[in-house]
Amino acid sequence: MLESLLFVVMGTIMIVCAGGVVFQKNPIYSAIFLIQTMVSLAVLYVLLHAQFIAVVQVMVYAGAVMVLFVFVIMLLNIDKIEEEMGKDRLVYQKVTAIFFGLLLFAVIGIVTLKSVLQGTKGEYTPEKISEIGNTQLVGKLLFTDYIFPFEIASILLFAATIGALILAKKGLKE
Amino acid sequence: MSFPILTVVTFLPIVGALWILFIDKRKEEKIKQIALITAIGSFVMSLPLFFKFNLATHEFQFREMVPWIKEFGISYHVGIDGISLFLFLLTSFLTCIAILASWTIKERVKEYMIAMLVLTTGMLGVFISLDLFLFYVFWELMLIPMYLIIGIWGGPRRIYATIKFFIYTMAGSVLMLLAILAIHTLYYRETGEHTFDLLTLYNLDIPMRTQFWLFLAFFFAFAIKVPMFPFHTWLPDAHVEAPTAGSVILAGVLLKMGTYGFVRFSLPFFPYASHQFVPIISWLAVIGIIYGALVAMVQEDLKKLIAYSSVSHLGFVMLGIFVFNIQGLEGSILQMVNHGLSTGGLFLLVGMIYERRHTRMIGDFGGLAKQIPVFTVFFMIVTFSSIGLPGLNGFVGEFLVLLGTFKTNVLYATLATTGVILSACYMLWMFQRVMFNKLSNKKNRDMADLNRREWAIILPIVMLIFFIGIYPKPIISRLDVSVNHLLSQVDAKYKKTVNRLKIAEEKLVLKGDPLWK
Amino acid sequence: MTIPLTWYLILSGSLFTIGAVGVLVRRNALVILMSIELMLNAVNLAFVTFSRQHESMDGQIFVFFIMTVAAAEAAVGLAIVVALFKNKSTINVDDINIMKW
Amino acid sequence: MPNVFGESFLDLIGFVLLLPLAGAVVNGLCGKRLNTSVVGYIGCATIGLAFLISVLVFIDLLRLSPEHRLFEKEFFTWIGSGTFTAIAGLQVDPLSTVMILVVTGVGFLIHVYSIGYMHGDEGYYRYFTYLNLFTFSMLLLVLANNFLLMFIGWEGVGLCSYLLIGYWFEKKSASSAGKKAFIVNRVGDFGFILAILLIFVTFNTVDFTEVFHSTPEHLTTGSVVATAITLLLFLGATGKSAQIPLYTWLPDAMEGPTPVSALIHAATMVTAGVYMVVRCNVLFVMSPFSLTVVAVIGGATALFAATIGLVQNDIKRVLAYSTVSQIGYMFLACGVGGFITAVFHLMTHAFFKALLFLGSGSVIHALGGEQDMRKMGGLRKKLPTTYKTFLIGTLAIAGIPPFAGFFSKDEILLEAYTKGNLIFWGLGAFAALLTAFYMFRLLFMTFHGKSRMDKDVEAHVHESPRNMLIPLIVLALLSAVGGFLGLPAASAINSFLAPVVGGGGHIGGVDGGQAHHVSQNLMFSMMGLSTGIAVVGIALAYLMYIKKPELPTQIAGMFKLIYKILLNKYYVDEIYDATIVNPTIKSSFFLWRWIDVKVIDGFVNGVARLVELNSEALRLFQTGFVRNYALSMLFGGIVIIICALFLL
Amino acid sequence: MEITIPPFDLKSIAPIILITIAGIVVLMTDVFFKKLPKETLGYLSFLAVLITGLITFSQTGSPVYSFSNTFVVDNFSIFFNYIFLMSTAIVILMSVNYLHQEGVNFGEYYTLILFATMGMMLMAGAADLITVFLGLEIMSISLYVLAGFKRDRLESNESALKYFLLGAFATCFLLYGMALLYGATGTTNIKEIATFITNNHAFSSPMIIMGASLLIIGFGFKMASVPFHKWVPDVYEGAPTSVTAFMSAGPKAAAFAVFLRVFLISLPGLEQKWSVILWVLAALTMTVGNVVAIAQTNIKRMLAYSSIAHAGYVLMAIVTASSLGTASILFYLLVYVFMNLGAFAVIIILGKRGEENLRIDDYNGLGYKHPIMAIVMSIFMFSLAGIPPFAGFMGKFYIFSAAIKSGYIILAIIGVINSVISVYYYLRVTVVMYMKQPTREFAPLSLSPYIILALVITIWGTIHLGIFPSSIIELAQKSVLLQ
Repeated sequence: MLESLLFVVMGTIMIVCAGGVVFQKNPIYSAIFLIQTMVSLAVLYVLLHAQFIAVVQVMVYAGAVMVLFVFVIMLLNIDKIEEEMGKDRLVYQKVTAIFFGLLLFAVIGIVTLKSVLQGTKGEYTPEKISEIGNTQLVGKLLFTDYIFPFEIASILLFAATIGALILAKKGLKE
Repeated sequence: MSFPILTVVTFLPIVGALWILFIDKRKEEKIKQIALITAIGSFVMSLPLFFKFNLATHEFQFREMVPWIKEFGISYHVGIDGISLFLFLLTSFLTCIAILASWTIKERVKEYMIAMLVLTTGMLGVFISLDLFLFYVFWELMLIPMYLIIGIWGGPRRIYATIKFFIYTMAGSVLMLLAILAIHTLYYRETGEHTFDLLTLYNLDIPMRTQFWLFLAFFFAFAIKVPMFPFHTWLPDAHVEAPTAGSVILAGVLLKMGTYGFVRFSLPFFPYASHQFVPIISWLAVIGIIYGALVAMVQEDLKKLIAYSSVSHLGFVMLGIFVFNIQGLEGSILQMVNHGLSTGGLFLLVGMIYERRHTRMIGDFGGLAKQIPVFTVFFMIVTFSSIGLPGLNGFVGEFLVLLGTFKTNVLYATLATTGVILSACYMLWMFQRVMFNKLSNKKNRDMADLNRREWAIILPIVMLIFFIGIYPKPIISRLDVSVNHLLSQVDAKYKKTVNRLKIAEEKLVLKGDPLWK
Repeated sequence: MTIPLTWYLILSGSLFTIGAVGVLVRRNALVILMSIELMLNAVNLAFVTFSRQHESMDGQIFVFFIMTVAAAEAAVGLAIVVALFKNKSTINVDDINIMKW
Repeated sequence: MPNVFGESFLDLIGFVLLLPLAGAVVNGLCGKRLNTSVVGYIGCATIGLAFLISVLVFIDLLRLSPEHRLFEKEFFTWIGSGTFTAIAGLQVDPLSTVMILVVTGVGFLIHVYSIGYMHGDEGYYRYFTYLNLFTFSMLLLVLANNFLLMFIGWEGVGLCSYLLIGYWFEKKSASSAGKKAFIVNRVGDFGFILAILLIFVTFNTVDFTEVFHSTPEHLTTGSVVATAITLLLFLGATGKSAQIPLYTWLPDAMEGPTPVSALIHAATMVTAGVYMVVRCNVLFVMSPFSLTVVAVIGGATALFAATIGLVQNDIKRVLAYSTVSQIGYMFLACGVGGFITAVFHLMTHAFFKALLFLGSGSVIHALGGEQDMRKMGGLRKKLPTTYKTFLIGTLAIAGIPPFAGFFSKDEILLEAYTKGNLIFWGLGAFAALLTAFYMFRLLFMTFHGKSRMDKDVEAHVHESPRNMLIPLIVLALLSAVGGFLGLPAASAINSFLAPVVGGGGHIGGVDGGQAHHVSQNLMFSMMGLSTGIAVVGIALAYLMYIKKPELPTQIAGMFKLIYKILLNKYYVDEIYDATIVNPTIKSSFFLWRWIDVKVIDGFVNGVARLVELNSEALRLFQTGFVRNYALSMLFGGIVIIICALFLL
Repeated sequence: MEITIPPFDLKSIAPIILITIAGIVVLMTDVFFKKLPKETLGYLSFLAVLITGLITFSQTGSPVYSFSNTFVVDNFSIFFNYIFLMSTAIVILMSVNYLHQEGVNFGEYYTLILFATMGMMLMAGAADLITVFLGLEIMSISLYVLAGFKRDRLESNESALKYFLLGAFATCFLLYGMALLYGATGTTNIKEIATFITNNHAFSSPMIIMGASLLIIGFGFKMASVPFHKWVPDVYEGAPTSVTAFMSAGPKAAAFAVFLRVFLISLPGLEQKWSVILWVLAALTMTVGNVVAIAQTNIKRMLAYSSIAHAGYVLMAIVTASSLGTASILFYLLVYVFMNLGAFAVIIILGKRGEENLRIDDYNGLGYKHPIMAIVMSIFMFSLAGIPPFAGFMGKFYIFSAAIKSGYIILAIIGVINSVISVYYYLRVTVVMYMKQPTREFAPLSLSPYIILALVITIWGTIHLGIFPSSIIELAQKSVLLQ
């Protein structure tokens, strides 16, 4: 019951905040809303027995990544963008976008509702997970089955770092 | 294996082109000489084909076969029979002439000669290919140098003309490519063997509905090339803009590739469809004959006039091909050669006066006969050859075509024969306006008569014009067996299809696109 | 009473849609970036839900990687925005259309 | 059959052809560098030799029995394709022998004449080249043993005619006339080619002997095929022989040098059509309808041309129309079945018409190129030899006995009466009247009366040189006595030609009693009648041009319209221009400017333009706005999803 | 809980390791040996690519799955690795010139190129959706940065931003699709997805269908298929030319590789459905690409549209879903590397700092001034247009033959008509080079041994594969996915 309540509350907050991200004029507010969305999402992860992910969500996502966002917003000193106030040059963009958005949502909804979720049941029942511990399990998998992607991810981050540096660093001279 | 004469003849020009590539472009004289030597070498090498040709067999002769792309069953398979022999010889012959006629090219001689030689290889290859893929490669290969020749050394509207030429031709030939692939696929489904080999694929019996579509695809490719009415509009533009040698090659050889294609591919592969298409093609041919002649009559530009006359002449060729009898077909093939000589000759002659006067407008001339009598004589001979005067080459082919046509359809023959009147009209009218009357235009007064090089260009053509007109037997006798074989092959396959029609089995129809399902 | 997993999916779908619409309607490059983060989060939710459904950890592992990538993308994306801002002093995506047609 | 040289002269027949050709080649290639007299000698000598050989051939042929008078010599297969073969072979039989004799004989005389006539012309060698080439072609035409080879000659003479008419090509009228001649001839050739095709399809051969021998097997009398073949052949003949409706080129052809008119447009080439019809008489008799057509056309042309001839003032034009008219006679003869008569008239006509032309040439030569008879007159004294020979010619053509024309023309009228009907006879007789009239009108206007010449012209009038006069004299002789060949009593030509003319068509009643018999009475009364007609004509001419020179103007004034129509040749050229030539050219322009450039090419370019327009339009979708791109991605994605989920 | 770390099959990932190390080494060299001329970095990278190529060659054989079935080395991936390495090698050779010329000669460039290559190799060898995703992202992120590499140029910024935003947007769809696939099947392993679908006959499961459709969006974006192509012209135009060249060859091939693997292996039962969708996409892609290319005046933009069109041809081969079609794709992509990179190399040679001469009119009269460049460019243009005897023709021939053999005749007809349309704009380049008079002074060519080598390689490939394609075709046929 508590679970349901939590789902409903958090879900509502999440959707509202997501809407806030999109429809808030000020980017800094958008960022704040985004953080709130992510935090709510973390709660849902917990509800879904994915504690590790929930923690990472809060720490990395809502924390690190969003700090980066806010930092850039501050850096660029654009708390309010005038252009957003001005008239949209793409006249039908908004209407069409919302129409297609609804259509997309409808399709997703239909698919989700029509689908009978079957699929091969894995070995990791909630019981087993709680027995081992979610975090341990993730760690184990990352270092066994997913060791390769895991290592690759490091290169990805490396590449991103180099990229971000080269693009944003000041005064690069040949 | 004996001496690969066909390969040597075909690729000698490319070797010459490579040679020229490494020569300083300022040594124009040397470049021209090398090009000429290569072309003549190629022609001389091709002469044994004529003399050693075995008259008794319908098999392809001087065959060479080397696997090329094994994965698709593509091989370098070349050979000639009576049908291709003369087109091959004509090509190597006209190349020499064309190169000699290009002596007056002033700019970018090196590139020009390279293009010319590559073009030659492409054209020669088309006529000897016994592999559909190889054929297609040569067919397209020759587009590039021709495109450059028209586009770089051509007249004021050369870009328009050359792009039109290229794209129009290409549009037709890509459909042919698909049809070739379809034939390949059908054979593969039938036998499980990958091959593009012409002789093997001849055995294929294509279901009639498929024949229809495939024939249509080939038809577009060839009809555009020929060009048949109403696909002819690229021709006047290309001819007018092309330099002299370009026009000569274009009229002399390139157009023949279309008609040759009909003979070599459309007939034996799709006998049933060919028969079905006879009315359409014949009507188009007849319209072409008359229409081309009428439009030629009122042209003001000499080259355009000749271009439209080509439409008319090629109409005869097309008519002869689709009558399915020996006279028609032999006449057509002969007419291909004849047209190459006479129209080629006309373009050369027009080129000569163009070089002197830098105009091709009929109105700018008049009374030239007085000023340049030798030229006039040659011009007259070639003109009459084009008109089809008996005793000159044009008549033999034209008559055989008419004879063949008459045997199957009197109406077509009668209509086509009106071309005889019309050709005299436009040619003689042109001749009168250019050569006769008073020498009124002062600029024409200091025109020089033919020089030695021009003699060398035109004399061989005129000699051949007479030779074929008077003694065409060496040619016809070499055609005989091949043409007979082709016709019997077509006939047998046609009957087979007709018989099967009654049983109505269509096991080989191509699977449709999913959109159809 | 446990919540049917379908609800989570619907939630994920709506989040995804909101993100997608955000990308389409906003002109601020940063907000577009955030909308993309929204979409990624929606995907994450779906993965976790399915992971729960199938009682397998693969989904969660996937989410882990998505987060990694999201971080990397955010870094690069912000760097690009900064680089652009340096040159043009705007991050309005409608203003950056030198290249068109 | 061996002769004194150990073999038959018939084998030499090839040389008859080769000699003129050799002359043409030599003159053509080296004539420019040769002395003019050498050129002339080469030209004449080759023809002369050819004539000698022809005579020998003729003699050899005579020594054969009539049934065996057919000698064929085959050189090589010219065209052989499938069952079709055309052999380069010659055929010597009585008909061709008569023809080669006429061609080489008259040709030789005209060559000789030309030496004088063309003296000093800058294209001298060119002239002789053409003339020799013509002789070659004409000989080929008559000697060929099959239709196709004959067609070479047929076109060859057309070509030479074209070249010679346009000999003075700097004159626009000359070059146009040449072109017109060739093109009109081509219209006829259209029929000829089709006829050959039809013959091959019917008989499976184009060889004369084989065709004619197998005619009964392949054709039934009056069948459509027979009619078609013969009518098509006749179409060819009308072109070459200048009959209605294709006669218009011949008067124009007078632009050529006068000896050319004599040789080509009077004596030889224009009669090729007659020769061809006679050659194919076996076919023609299979189709009564065609014969009727031939006769009607022939008769109509004879009369029609004669009426035009009445009022023309150009001396050569009068002769030209008279030629058209006379050939009409020949066809009339053919049409009623008198093939031999036709040949007979052909031969006599060759003599006297060549004579007349050469005579007129002599006059023109003397007057420095003047051809208008209104500027002549009274030349009798100044050109005595010319006058005398001309008079003989005129008498011959008018049909005054015992000159050649009388016999042949009389035969024709007789045939027309006995085998045809009264209408044909009437046509012929009336035409004969007119002929006599206008020929004497010509004679009177030129040689009699007062001189109407310009002064300076008159001062230079002189009799022609000897090499021009000798041919005139020879021809005059022939015109005078040539007719006796056909004298019914000893009809040499009749019996000589009989084997060629298989079924019917013998002259008069002396054809071995096979054909219908014509009574002596009828014959002689006809002779008298035709002579009378001729005399009436002459008398009229005398009345109008000697006695009362003002009369013609008065009459012309009375019948203004008719006179005008006649003077303008019934406006036939104008009608042709308006109905055929101009519409063709106009429609050609239409085809080019509208159909070709606008419609067909417009379509081609339109496709290209369409693609370009699409390109310009489609690129606008590439707005440059990121959000827009994203939207189109979303749109595409949703469409794909919906299609995948619900539609497929 | 014990964690036993499974044995590492280093041999199978040796090329990836090598190229990663090379990337890092280049970066380090740049940092620690400032004195070294920058060409050395290019040289090093080129060497690394060569060695990687050799190692890749040694891997040929039967498929090896490693790392708990997340990665596979089979002939298919090896062939694609050749394509990537070839394109990378050529691009590196081109870049040495270009970077110097444009004044953005940073060592990071090579590192990113090498990393991107690594990402592509990962994609080609991915046996798990996670690997697919990671490979794609490594590649993409490197490319985003590379596109914006000329930081001070607005075009470059714009290009990077557009690429990035749209790329990330597409990635979201891709991920959502993967999520749905995972949701429907319970696994992210490509082979297991296939097994599941076959065993449960889940062909019409809406979730799978939608997942697959979303994957089409994601991959379609990378392949530049209509309607996900719109980034291509803008990004290609704005990105540094060498990067544009790089993007047009390798990443596209990688997208096709992964698309083929995912769709042919894991979703074969849905062939019916997605072949229709792809049919339409292929037709649209070809047509839009070719038609719009006609109106272009910027050569890079024109080549961008041309690359869209070429994606259409490849899609046509995908539609056939046959091994023949797959082989033809392999061959075609390799050919495309040669001819397209060759064209870009010429563009680079003809440019100079600040004046890249990208309008087609800038090539007016090139044939008079620099005949060899003009000939070379013409060869590439003819090859792209698919005219024999150049490799482009062979490639198209192969694809069309696959289409015909599978019975997609209408598609093939659309294809050939398109290739006729394409002739028009390819020819225009030769037209201006040869048939127009020069309208400007040509700067001296910026030639260096590196770029000459690049040209030689591309020319050789374009001609050799056109005339003697047999060995490569054989290789391609052997490299077709078998399971």
